[in-house]
Amino acid sequence: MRSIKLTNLTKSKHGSRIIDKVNLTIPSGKFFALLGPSGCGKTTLLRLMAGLETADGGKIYLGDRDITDLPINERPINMVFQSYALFPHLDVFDNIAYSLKIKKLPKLVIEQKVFKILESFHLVDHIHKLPSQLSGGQQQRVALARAIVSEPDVLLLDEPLAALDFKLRERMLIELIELQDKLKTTFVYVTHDQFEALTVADQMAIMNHNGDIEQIGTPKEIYEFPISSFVAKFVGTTNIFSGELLHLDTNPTIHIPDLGDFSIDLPQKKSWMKEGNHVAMSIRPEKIFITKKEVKNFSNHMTGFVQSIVYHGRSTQYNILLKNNLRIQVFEQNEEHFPQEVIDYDNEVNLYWQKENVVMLEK
Amino acid sequence: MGRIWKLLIVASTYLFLYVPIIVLLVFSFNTEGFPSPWKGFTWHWYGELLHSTHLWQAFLNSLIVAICATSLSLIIGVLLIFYAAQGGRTGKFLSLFYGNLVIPETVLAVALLSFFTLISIPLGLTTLIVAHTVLGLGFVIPMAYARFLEIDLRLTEASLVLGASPAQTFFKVTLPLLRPALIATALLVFIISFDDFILSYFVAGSTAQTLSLYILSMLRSGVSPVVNALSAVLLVLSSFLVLVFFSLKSRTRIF
Amino acid sequence: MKWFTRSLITISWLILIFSCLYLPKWEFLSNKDSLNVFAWGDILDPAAIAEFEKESGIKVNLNYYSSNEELLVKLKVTKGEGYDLIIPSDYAVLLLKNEGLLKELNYSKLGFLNRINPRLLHHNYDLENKYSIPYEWEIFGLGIDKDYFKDRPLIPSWKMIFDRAFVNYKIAMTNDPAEALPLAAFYLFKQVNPLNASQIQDVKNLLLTQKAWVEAYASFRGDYFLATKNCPVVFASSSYIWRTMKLFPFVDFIVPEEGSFITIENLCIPKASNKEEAVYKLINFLYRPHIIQRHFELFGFFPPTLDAFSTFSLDEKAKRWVYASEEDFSKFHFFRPIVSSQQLRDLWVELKE
Amino acid sequence: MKSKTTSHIPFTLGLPAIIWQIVFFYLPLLFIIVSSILKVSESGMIQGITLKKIFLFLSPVYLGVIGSSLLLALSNATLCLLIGYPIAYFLSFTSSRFKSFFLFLLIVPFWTNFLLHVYAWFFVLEKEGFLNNLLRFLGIIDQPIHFLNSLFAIMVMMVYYYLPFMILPIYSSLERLDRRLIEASLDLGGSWSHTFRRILLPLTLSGVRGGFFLVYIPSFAEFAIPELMGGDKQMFVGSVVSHYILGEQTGSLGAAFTVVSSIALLISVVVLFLLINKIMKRVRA
Repeated sequence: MRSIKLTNLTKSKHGSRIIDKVNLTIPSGKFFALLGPSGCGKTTLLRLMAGLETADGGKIYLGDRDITDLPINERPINMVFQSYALFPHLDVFDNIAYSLKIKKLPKLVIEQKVFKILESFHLVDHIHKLPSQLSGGQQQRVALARAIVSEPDVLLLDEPLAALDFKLRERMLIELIELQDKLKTTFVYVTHDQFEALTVADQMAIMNHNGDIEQIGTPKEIYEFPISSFVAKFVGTTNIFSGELLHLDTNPTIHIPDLGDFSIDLPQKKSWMKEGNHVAMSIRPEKIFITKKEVKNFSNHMTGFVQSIVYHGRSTQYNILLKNNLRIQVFEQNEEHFPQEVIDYDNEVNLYWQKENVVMLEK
Repeated sequence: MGRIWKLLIVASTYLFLYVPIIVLLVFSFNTEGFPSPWKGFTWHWYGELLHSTHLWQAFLNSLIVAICATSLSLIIGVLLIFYAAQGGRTGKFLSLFYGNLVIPETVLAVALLSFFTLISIPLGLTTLIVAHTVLGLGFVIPMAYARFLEIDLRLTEASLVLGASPAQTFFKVTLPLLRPALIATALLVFIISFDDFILSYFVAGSTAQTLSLYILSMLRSGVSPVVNALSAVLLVLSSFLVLVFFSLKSRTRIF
Repeated sequence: MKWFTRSLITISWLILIFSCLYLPKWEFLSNKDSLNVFAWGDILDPAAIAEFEKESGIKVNLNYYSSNEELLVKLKVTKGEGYDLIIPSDYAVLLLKNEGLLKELNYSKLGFLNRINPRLLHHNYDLENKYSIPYEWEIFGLGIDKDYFKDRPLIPSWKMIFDRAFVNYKIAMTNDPAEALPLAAFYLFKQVNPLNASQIQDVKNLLLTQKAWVEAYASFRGDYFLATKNCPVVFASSSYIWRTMKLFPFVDFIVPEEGSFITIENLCIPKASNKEEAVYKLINFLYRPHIIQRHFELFGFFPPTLDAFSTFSLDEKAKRWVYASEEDFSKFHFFRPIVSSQQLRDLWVELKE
Repeated sequence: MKSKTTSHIPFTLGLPAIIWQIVFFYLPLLFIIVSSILKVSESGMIQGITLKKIFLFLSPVYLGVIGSSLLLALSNATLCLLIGYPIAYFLSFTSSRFKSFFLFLLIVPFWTNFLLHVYAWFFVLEKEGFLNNLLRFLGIIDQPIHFLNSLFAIMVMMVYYYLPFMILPIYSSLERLDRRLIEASLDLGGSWSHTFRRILLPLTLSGVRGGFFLVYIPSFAEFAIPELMGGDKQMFVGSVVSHYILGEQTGSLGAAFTVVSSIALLISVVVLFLLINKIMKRVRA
């Protein structure tokens, strides 16, 4: 009932296609994140759902109902804007009560609903303040409260946390997840920040620069099994090697020029996985074990020189220069205060990984 | 040295602005009529002002015209903005309104007088209201539209998303945000209409005497200290309006 | 379809706006139980009209014009319809009569004829007074500052504003070329007849010379310049100076001995008027002695009847002109066009350019 | 934004302003332009097109009137600029505590009926008025001077009335100016005149230009001030227009003269606009 289905949705602006025949189903009652680089058209997609833009082609369904031509104000869809868009002339109460007053609910009902939500958002003390008198986090919560007080079927969130500092953002993310759990409203969360998307989403979609959807899945699926090098690079960080597929039937291997042959695992057969094809191999930095010693039990190995070290706190990032002049990243968990082995600049290091932790991608 | 010169220039300009007014006010308390020098203090002329029926009739006429012209230009101006806010294609029309302040008022007055005479509309308060409304639109629409464009589009979008119709959005969001600018403009239009002389001179006909025309007739014929007393009253009135204008803190500039 | 609807909306708005604008006119034309009087701005006492309305139960709508020309144009356009009583000046009566816009007066209904000052009757513009009866009149002359002339020679002549040999002070002159030209022509040629080209040049030169000692051209501010002692001599009409004299005792009014100009305002009934009963009632009311007396006191115009003065004391100065002898009166002229209107305007602009 | 239901209500409501503007602004203007070239018979019938009325006003006499009006407007605008700029500068740079007070003092007379100011100046310039008495008291003169009814009185009143029209636009353009630019220029060793020419003037040009034309255009058609302060001894465009328009049956002539003088005004505005730009270029160089 609260699912959204987009079929062949198309939108052009100033003569250029922003969204071209997008098909997407957002499951009912889920926290759905739409992740993509800036300017990829994800906000336009959101605005199309909200009705703030009119589609040039295609259909939008809410449940089974075609809402493509439904005026904005008649859609049971609300939205939280990037800069909150709180009404500067109304105080907190009136901002939140806005949609209820539009619906001409009885005064008592409005007050009840607004107070209930004010309480759960810890805003009761600020009820008569104007938006300009609130902090960023408070404004954010008012915007959220305003959007959900009328119990919409779908809540669209357009980069709602972009203006908050890191700490506050983390806290708000958790609050959002708890809220969605409680309401079971379909949340569609647009962001260009993969951390936010991975944190909140039950399901997520990745959009590329052309406005096409590259992959849909759970955060884990997206992160661990990206289906394209775009997804692999955009979600998290990764190291991409290109090479040639060899020995598919017996011992699947990738030959990377100047670096040698590395064994790989191919759990699913794809049409492009053919002997002699050029493909890409993606390894996440944390999936590589770095050491100066020699270690057994790993299916693959290569060597390189440490070019730079970035200390992140919980992990350390090493930038390694390989023999073919490729530079890759490796993360090491900082498990101990005093690691047994000290890796320094210009050290030659051994890099090990298991073949199961590698993802093969079409080139 | 430069500082002293600066102060001198400023002081003499303000002196230039205020000496006539102060002299005028002082003489409103003179016991004798205008040509005579200071004789003694009296409230007499203020009393006479109170009882001057012709003057108050003219004052009333000016007030009626100013109120009608202000409300009319404000209402139809806001409705045009409403049309623009509902997605009406007003771009080509809005530039029509920038002419009002550019052409000399005398030319507009002459044109209106010829026009009214041609289609034989009786001259009077109505024609005066029509003319002043034209003048008012020249202020209301450019100012209100400029403010309208400054309004964050996301606010109206938020309102629509929250379920308000475009019309509800206009009256609950756009209009309240326009209000300070509108009040300031309304004050400006009111005072311009109330003090207007040129349009009244041409378009009022001979039935409707406004305050300006009454003062002109007094200046042209006999002058009486009642006019001084009137000046004092009007100065207080305009000071009050300027104070209100200032307290609005709207970013509307007079120009 | 959309354009059709929009045109329809546009037309409805236009109709609405214009019907509001024409509303006053409508009311004015459709009212049957009322009289529509078209008069000079400052000529009828609102209190007197109110008194008449109360007494007779007839509503009087006052409409004003500011020049005889406005009256002529409006009457020509409407053929006199919608007006029941008008008050044109002398020469305007002639023009209206020639246009056939005036109704012959029914003298049997006028009860005051014997009281009218005989000097005001039978003038060229309406020799038998078939269409007009005088309502008020005034003389043009010079307002004088008596203090200034206490020890200076004062001669009752137009030379006091035109002759360089006499004038060593500032004067205020009329701002109406239709008055200034006939006056200058009269001063030069002792007559008020159409001018030929060389005469026009003479008049122009006279006015140009005079400009040197003109403080201001102001038709209605002569009294102000007298009172503020800016000008010891001003050209003005009796009604204006009359009011000033009451306030400033050093002001005097003289009529030059060469003769001068007068204007007579007359009551006329437009041909199209059909409310005879009521109009005559109003006219008779306006000629009641106390109304005439109040009119004189209020506006300073001379009254049309002589007996009006029996009820109140008239000061000597006024009396002299009101009871002007036949001979005195023959020296009075009416303003009239002596050059074409275009010449008149061009000359006036040139004078001030 | 777009709603698919075609409603005529917004259009219907928005229309009056547009109708008003076209019918009561552009139509009358068009009408006087057309009527100034129409040949109309005594009875009011249109008989064709004629330039007679226009040519009538191309005579030296009327061109002289237009010329003196242009001169009056130009000298008034220039005087106002010379006085107004320092005042605007002072207002803008004075400490904010007094700023609104000074601004208030500036606007109050501006919002009061201008005829009362004319009247007030009578008191000052009168033969027995304030100025003459003051000068006599100071022993500068012993005979009163006739200030009134002269070009001097006209100019005083014109400058007095139009000064705020000049100050306010310049003031608001100064307010929008980034103060640091001036400080930076002075810090970098720029002289005052250099800073003024290179920074202040170019950046406040829009205000100067706005103020200049706000004064220039209406003072071109001014008629009450020359009549009341100048004794109506000299004709300006406004006086001729009011003379013709309110005079005897010469409405269409008055309209024609209005058209002729408006064209002259328009040309002068364009010329002045270009001239100001040219001067600005030279000042900056």
